[in-house]
Amino acid sequence: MTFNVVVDVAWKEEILDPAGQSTAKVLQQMGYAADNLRIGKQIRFQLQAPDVAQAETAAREMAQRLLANPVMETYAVRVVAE
Amino acid sequence: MTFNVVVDVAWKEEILDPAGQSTAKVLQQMGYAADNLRIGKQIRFQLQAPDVAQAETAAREMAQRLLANPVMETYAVRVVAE
Amino acid sequence: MRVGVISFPGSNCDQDTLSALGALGVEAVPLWYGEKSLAGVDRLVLPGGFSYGDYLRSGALAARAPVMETVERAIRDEAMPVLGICNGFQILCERGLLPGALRPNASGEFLCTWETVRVASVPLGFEGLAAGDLLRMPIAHHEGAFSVEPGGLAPLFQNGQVFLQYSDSVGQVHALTNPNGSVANIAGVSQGSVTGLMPHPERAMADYLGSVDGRKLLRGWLGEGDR
Amino acid sequence: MNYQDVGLTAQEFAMICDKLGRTPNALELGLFGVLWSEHCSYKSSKNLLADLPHEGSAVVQGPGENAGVVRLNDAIHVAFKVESHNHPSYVEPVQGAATGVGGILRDIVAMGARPIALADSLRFGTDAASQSLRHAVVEGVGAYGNAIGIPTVTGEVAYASGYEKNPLVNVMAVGLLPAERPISARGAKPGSYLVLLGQPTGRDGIHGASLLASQDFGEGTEHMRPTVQVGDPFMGKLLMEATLEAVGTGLLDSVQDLGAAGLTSAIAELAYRSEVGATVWLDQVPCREPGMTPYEIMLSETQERMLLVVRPSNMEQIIQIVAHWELPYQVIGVITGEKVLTIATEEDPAAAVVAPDVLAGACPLKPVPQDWAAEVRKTAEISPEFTPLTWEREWGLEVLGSLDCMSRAPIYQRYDSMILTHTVWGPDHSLAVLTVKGVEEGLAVAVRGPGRYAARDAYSGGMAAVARVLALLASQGAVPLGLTDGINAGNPDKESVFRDLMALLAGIGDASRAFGVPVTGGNVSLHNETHGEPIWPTAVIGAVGRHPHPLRPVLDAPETSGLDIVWINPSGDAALGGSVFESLRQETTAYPRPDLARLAETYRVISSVAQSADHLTAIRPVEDGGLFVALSRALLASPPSLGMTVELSADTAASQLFTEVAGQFLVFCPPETAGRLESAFGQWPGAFMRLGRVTGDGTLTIAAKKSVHYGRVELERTYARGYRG
Ligand SMILES: Nc1ncnc2c1ncn2[C@@H]1O[C@H](COP(=O)(O)OP(=O)(O)O)[C@@H](O)[C@H]1O
Ligand SMILES: [Mg+2]
Repeated sequence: MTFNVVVDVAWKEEILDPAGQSTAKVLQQMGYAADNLRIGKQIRFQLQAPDVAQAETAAREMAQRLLANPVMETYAVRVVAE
Repeated sequence: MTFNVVVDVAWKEEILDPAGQSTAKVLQQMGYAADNLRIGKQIRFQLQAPDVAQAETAAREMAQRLLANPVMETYAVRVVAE
Repeated sequence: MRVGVISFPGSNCDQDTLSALGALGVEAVPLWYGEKSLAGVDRLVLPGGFSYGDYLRSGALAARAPVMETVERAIRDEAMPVLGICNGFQILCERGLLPGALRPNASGEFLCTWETVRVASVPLGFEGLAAGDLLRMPIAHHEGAFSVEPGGLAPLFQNGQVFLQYSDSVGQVHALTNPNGSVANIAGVSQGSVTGLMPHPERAMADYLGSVDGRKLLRGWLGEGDR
Repeated sequence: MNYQDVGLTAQEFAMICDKLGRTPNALELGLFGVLWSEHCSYKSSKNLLADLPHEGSAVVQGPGENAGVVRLNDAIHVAFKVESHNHPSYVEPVQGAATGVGGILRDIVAMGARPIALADSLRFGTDAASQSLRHAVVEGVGAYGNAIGIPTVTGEVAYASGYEKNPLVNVMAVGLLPAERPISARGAKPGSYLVLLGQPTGRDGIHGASLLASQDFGEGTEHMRPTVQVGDPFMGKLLMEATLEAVGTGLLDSVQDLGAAGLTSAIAELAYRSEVGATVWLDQVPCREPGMTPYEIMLSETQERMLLVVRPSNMEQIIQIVAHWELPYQVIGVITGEKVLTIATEEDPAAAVVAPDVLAGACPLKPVPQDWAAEVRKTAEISPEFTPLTWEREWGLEVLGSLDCMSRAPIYQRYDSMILTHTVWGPDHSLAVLTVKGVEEGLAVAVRGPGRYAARDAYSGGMAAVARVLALLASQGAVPLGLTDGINAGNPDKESVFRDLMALLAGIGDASRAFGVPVTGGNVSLHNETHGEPIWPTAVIGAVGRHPHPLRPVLDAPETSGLDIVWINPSGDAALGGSVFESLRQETTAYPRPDLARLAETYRVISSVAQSADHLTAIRPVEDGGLFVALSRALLASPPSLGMTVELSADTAASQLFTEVAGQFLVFCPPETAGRLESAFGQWPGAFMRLGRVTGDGTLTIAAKKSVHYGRVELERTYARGYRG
């Protein structure tokens, strides 16, 4: 079975996000007020697995082992059958 | 009222995503099969607005005007009251 | 002495590093990341550059390459001295062979400037360097802000793992001399036989380049002192 | 599809039918559309470019190849060229600028040369949006150059409202190759394979060359925005290494990069230059997207691709190299003896059949008016001269802190300028000085493109651009080896624009002839217009010179007090036309036309002084902002204790401080050198002036009736952050 996986990777709260800051500043200059703006990554891919549980396990492992760096990032994984 | 906004920004399908390609290749070497891996952005912020409709309009505008570059990216906006 | 310099796809300071080591009179051996063995080298350098384009996160993809298993084993079993410069530092952190992580510079931009760094603690095996020494070397990176998990900083200092800190020209370490937002101005750390630093010693090897302090650092790492 | 859809004129279409002896099919029409576009055929500029001097004792390869090549010494040659990526950088500044860098680097690699340096020349508007655009463009230049590991060693930037919707992103690349290496873009032999390396082909940039870069930009072009090309410096690095290693084996017939118009241009030009034909098996081209049509495959401008021409017997060795660098590759065709280019697909083995010399060599060129040569050299209308009668202390700070003069550190610190460890002088100087490993001679690299000087008198501006860049080389005593010119202008179908184009090129030609320096290549970018408003005609001139002692560049700021401060101004004139000072006050007037013979003589003297310079003498060309900015920057680059005191005549002080007439130098030197300069320049009234002395008081003092002081900190702050009033 094919599963669609979405891994959202975000900076931990205490980590400075300069890209987020400068984006917020530009938005402000444009007349919008965006507070606590943070820019994370969204990684999407497809995965073959026998069932959703195994797909989730694999996706979680990938996030844990590569897609996020636990020192500075957190992640959330969503798996949906195609 | 305060709203939490999440803007997912993704490369348009036809746009090359070298970062996604290289990441997929390494996942493969690690023994995972991830197809069509694409790395997009996830932008989160807070917004003050009188109601959800106005929050959405503002968020959509921000996405359109700054957060995504329409020549190469698409976006999706979600707004949730805090 | 044979020193191996491991090139990953996208490494681009490998040639400069090989030349620098060669200029110090050691046998510098280029190693391609795909090779199975470490060719009997005594020491290893992970040079700077953009391994795998710095995609996903700097150093993240190279850190998962099979050769890093071999490196890890050499460190564990033989206490192989390993020096990571810039991208090499990022790879070592990503692999967990050094503490902490390197996040984007506070400016959000790539930064190439000359900096003075102060030796905080001399890592294991270094000769001819002393705490308080000042070295002038260039930095050139986009993700060079050293960071640690909450509570992780004090142990680094206590264990003498903080190698270099960005300072002013007289060795004062303060916010104004922090080019990239590193916690505690940290520019380099060590753990056992592994050392990493963001500045480029291989670019500070001659007066006409602006400084010869890179010689001092590399000689120190080679255990030779600065003759 | 008809001919208008691919940007051809009725006459061009008729000519194609005539040459083919039939009506082209849709695919063929598409091929003609791109190759006969302004961008690929140079139809509006080729006849003008022909007038530039191409010959010189150092020239190995003049225009007509992927890059020019000049001789550094008997062992080492230098390939260099400037390229523009203006339109793409407006549409998507980060990727546009990045792919511009990638593109010019592949041109250098296609010459079999290893790139060693980049230089960028940027133009932006003055409004806030333009400043964000600049931020993104700089991001893009850095993103590619930094990642692929080629230092950006020098560059320039200027601002004017005319560039608001037409920013200019010109990048020059310099590479080295062994003298014995043959020029590689010709030499394809029948029977050899076409091997396509690198990124699989996607729908990127289709029509980028033919339409977008060859038509004016406006609302109407919205629909034909091509898919944005994304640069992949990572693959670019692998491609560069693999190609250079393959070239190094001597086993390749030929190499051609894929740039504008992708496979179409690469194969047609390769076959045309090598005087052969080719058959392309289009189904073999690896594609990134399903269902791509032959038309799309042939026109795609996907980046990071290179075409190698390999004898069957050499394939194995070449493939080994390519495999080591983990690059995708595919044999996509074969060179044929008959001079016909055949595009074959499974369905149609003759999907397109055209002769390379028709496709790549027969586009009708815009005729040049008979009398153009004299016409464009006619003196420009004299605008009323602008001469202030007093001068105010604030004026100096205003000019120093203007967008055009202030520090470029915020830009160049975002570029790796030191990688490869040969940058002796990087972007904190006005030109770059590079060592070349293993030999004594080094390189001086400079780039200049003063658009303001061409705004009212393009002929004068063209001359000034050449004069500017060569002044930098002279200040180092470097021997100019060759020039590359990046021409940027509006829509050439407009008479006024075309006239400016002719004048600009005439100016460049006259100046390069006067200085005896050939132009070995370049680039032309036209249609830089939005809503009918063209940019200033802008000639970006890049120069490489042979530096006699690169490990010891001639100083550009004094290091000891007591030195004389000498101002060389060969024209003796202090007109303000075209200057930054003037532009801050009123609309720019015409730039004074330089006396080229006098300038050439001046540069000879300065160069010889530089070559024999003691370790005290410092030489600095006077550039934007005039003498005041040159003095301030020299002060800021000298040890903190040093100061300068200069004396000017009270009634002409402002003109003297801010004039930007060509050929000025500021020299800090011991009395003997000053004497030598005096005797060399004494013959021309006002050309030599001993202005004052380097002091030990840390301030810049200008005495003209009243004495005015500028503190170091004040100058530093203004230079770094801009004038705050
Ligand atoms: N302004 C110019 N001055 C001199 N030569 C030029 C100029 N513009 C283009 N050329 C020459 O015309 C040839 C074709 O240029 P171009 O199509 O830009 O090459 P490429 O496709 O390899 O980038 C090159 O040899 C180039 O040097
Ligand atoms: Mg080319």
